[in-house]
Amino acid sequence: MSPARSSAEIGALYQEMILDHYRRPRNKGTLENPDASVEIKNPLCGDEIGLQVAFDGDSVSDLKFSGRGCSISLASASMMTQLVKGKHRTEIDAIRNEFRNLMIGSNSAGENDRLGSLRALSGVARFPARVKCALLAWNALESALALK
Amino acid sequence: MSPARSSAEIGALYQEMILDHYRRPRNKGTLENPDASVEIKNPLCGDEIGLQVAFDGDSVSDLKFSGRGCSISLASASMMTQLVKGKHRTEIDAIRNEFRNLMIGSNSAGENDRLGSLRALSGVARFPARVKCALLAWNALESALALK
Amino acid sequence: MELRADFPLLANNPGLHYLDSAATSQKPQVVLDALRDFYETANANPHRGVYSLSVRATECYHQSRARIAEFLGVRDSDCLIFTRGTTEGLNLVAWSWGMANVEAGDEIVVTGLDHHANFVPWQVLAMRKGAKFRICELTPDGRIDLDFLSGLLNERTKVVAFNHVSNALGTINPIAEIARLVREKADAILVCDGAQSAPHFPVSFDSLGVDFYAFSGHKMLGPMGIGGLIGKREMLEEMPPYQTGGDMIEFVHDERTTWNILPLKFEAGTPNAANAVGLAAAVEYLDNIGMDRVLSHERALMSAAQKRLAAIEGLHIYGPPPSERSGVLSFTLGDVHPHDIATILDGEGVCIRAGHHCAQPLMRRLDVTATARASFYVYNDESDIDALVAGILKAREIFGYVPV
Amino acid sequence: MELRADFPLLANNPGLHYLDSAATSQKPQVVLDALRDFYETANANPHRGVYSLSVRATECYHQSRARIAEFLGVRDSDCLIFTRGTTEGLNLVAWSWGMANVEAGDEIVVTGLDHHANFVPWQVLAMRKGAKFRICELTPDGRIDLDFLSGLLNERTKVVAFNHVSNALGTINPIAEIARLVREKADAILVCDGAQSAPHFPVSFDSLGVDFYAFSGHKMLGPMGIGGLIGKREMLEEMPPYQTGGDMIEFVHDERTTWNILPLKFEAGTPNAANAVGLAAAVEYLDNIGMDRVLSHERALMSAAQKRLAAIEGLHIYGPPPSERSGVLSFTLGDVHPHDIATILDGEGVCIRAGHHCAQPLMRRLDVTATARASFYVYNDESDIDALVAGILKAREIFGYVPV
Ligand SMILES: Cc1ncc(COP(=O)(O)O)c(C=O)c1O
Ligand SMILES: Cc1ncc(COP(=O)(O)O)c(C=O)c1O
Repeated sequence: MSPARSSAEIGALYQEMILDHYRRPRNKGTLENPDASVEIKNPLCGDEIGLQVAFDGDSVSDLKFSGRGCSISLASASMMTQLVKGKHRTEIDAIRNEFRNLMIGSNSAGENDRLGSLRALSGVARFPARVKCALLAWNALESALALK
Repeated sequence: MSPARSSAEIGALYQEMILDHYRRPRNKGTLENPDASVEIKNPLCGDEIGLQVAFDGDSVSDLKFSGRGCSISLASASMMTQLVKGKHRTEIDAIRNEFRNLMIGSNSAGENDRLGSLRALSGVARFPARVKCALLAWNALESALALK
Repeated sequence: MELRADFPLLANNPGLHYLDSAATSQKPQVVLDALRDFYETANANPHRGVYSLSVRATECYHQSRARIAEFLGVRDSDCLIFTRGTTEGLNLVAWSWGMANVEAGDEIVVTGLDHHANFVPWQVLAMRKGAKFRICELTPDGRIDLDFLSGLLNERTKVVAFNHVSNALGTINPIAEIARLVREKADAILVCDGAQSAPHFPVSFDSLGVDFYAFSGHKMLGPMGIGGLIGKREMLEEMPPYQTGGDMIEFVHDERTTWNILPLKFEAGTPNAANAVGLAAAVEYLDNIGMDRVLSHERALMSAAQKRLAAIEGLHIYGPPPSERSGVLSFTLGDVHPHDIATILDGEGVCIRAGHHCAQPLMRRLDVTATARASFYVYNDESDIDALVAGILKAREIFGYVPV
Repeated sequence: MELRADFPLLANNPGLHYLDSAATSQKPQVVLDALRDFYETANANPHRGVYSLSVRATECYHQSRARIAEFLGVRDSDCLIFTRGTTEGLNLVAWSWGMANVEAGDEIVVTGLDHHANFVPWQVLAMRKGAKFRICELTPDGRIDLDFLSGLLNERTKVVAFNHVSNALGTINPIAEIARLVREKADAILVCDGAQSAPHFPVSFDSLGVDFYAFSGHKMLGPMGIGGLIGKREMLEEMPPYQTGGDMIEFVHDERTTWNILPLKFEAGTPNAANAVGLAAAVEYLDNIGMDRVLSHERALMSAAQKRLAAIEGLHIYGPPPSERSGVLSFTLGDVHPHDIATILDGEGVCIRAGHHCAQPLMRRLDVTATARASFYVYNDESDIDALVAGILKAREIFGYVPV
């Protein structure tokens, strides 16, 4: 067994959609009057995500993120903001769990219907050193929801 | 190469004379009015030697030792006291050096005329873990001479 | 058990009778293979690399931790800190917990049975802090005197340190009773030196009732230079780090630093992943035998040896009866010094230890400067006892029998 | 040099391009053989046994010390203390010398170039003692700013800690000039982190002009978990011990303990003799190549790589020019994050490091969160550079070129 990666795995990781979100992040910036605001860092690489969330009852009415990081962490943040906006927290929790399971490689492919564009990140599961990058924004969101 | 000793080496180590000095140590006890008194210990095994020396000018007029220890350390002490009694310090220094060299295996056999009975300890050189035992009394004597 | 063939050093030296496993154990082929295999297929700096080889090294390291934690009954494997060995584990507690929690006037209790590694760090801490250093005395047969211990404990007692098994006598200490006593009479941490228990019988940290437990890999068929400290999570989380540097940090600001989570907080510097892998292979090997069988094997050798040695005139055996001892046999022979016994036994291919066994406080209490010690492990068998007995008889023959 | 065949991991993986030797090095067959050979022919607890096997283990351990001391130009080999690695060596000095000698109001100087291992221990010491923690700033190309250093030094400066070579940038620091400055303006100890110099060029401690020098075996072809601290005898003799326990004691009384002589005073617990033997084999291997050749080999690779990388549009190289750098090449590529570069390179079999390189203070000063880092050693050759360049071009291709 070779200790290195195959080019195919690399191709599966860097899908067009990921690069697109990296280069043209959605919902990047800051909210005027956030209900919750969180900053977290990945000490391994120094990447940092700031997340600001506005709530409408138990739903996320709006959110924006800021920060610097790798393509995986920023694309994951960008896709996440698109996906959770307008959703109820219980639904968000379910998505987050599903995404986590995808990252640790414990879902089968068919199960991830509600992950939408996040499925483009499924290749990350094969890169344990990068899973933390993909989860960074989600950890920030979890903290923000807990603040509410 | 076997990592253990041969029986022959053991036989060469435990010569009759060593056991005799161990069982019937010469000059064991304490001097009434010593000019120098020293106690030293071998931390490895806890063996201890006390040495008391009386001087006559630059010569050792009398000496006695006490303590507990293994056959090598006590026989060495006993033989040493016999050998150095009445001798001048420069001669004692020379004997001590010669004995040390014998212990680290750097003399040839013929050279050790003045070591007398101490030559019975020559087998110790092949047992690095025991060389310290044989030198303990001599280190005590060196300290005692330095006290003078 | 017929395991000698698994141990290259023993297999290559059929005349060698290794009876010094309490000092360090021999290593089975599978451990040496695991070490080499790591270096040949997974060697990289763990934690620090994005590339696959480093990920593999990281996985090897973490899986080894999980495997060893399982072996020692630690459900929360983050509470197993890798150290160089028992000594470092105990120093870690004495320094990190001790410097933060012990104050002048407090009391620290050790026992007369402890190895220097579980004695001196506490003595030094007591001196540094102006705390009282108290030594629990022993029964005449070398057990912790529980009444004495009970008398020592009070509300100022902050630390009680003791060993699970004495390396010098083999005494198995009643850990549950000690824990009960201490919990009842004091508000102290219980620090258990497990150097001689982890290798020899089943240990489940989660049900031991102590706060910290330290062990050494090299005494349990693993490589040198790796061991561990197990602690209760709530304590480890509150403790300040011990050594600082790479891997154990979270963020290093110019003015201050924040710490990584457990277990990394206590593992500064490049981890010794290779030796962790080697130790995991060792516990796998032990589990394949079964720790109950390890224990019964040693017990059997022990009572056989005890019987034959006790029959030698002038031979005195220290410590409690074999049923309360682990595989250690500490003895003297008339007026023949232990060093002489060991040298003569060496001539017969028998390796035993002679000296104070890093337990000078105990030697003083036994009023000896040294004992001879034979200790048994999985690879020993009756032939080792035969050689031991023959060697002792030879020593008697060389020295002649002299009763003391 | 054609050494790849000597390294089993590299020989077995012809497509692998290992460019992370600044994190840890690969191990030649001779080192793995020496390790195994120790366990198969000499394994016993050193210092503690009378029997031949233990004597042999002791001799192996001492001879290894002498061999490594010779390699590093230490005439008095008792002044080479074995540690787990650089991190432990630096913690030893910070704790043992620092706790005894640094007082409130004193000043401790480190640099913005230091690895966490030579930064955090001093920061912690300063906080504990109420001393001032001062950071020497750098020139724009990542060198220690000697004017700035000079301005920091005064009669309250007690410690100046710096690295011989930066692991993050490869900067070779002017150790003689630093020593001269410090001796002139302060009465401070000079602590040199040699983790990145000992492996890469000839080092002679006795003529370095520093008081302490720490290094790691695993970065210089040796096994994990062994390294050393070298110190001046008069300082080591005055310092209190660090860890306490077996081997480092002389006499353990109930009330107090006296210490063994150097080097044992600083080596508590069962020594890692096997890995010392492995490290001795590593320095033997390096000496057979010749450290001058090691240096010139790396220099050659370095300038070749520098030339080819500098030609890639959007690629930025950090640190001083190659002639003042050791075999480390730290870079960024447009807006492609170093983690992404490392992952894509991994797909091409190229192992590089991406991140803060345990040098967060430096990363702040460079105003980056991370860099990509390729580092070279004896087993690298032009084909590794080809693969590195190809991989970087691939990353550009995947990401498209975006200037920053
Ligand atoms: C410059 C420098 N100092 C210190 C260290 C720490 O070495 P270790 O992790 O082997 O203790 C390293 C390597 O990680 C280094 O490159
Ligand atoms: C009971 C006991 N505690 C502590 C130690 C120290 O272990 P190490 O030298 O591996 O740190 C030993 C062994 O030497 C021991 O037997």
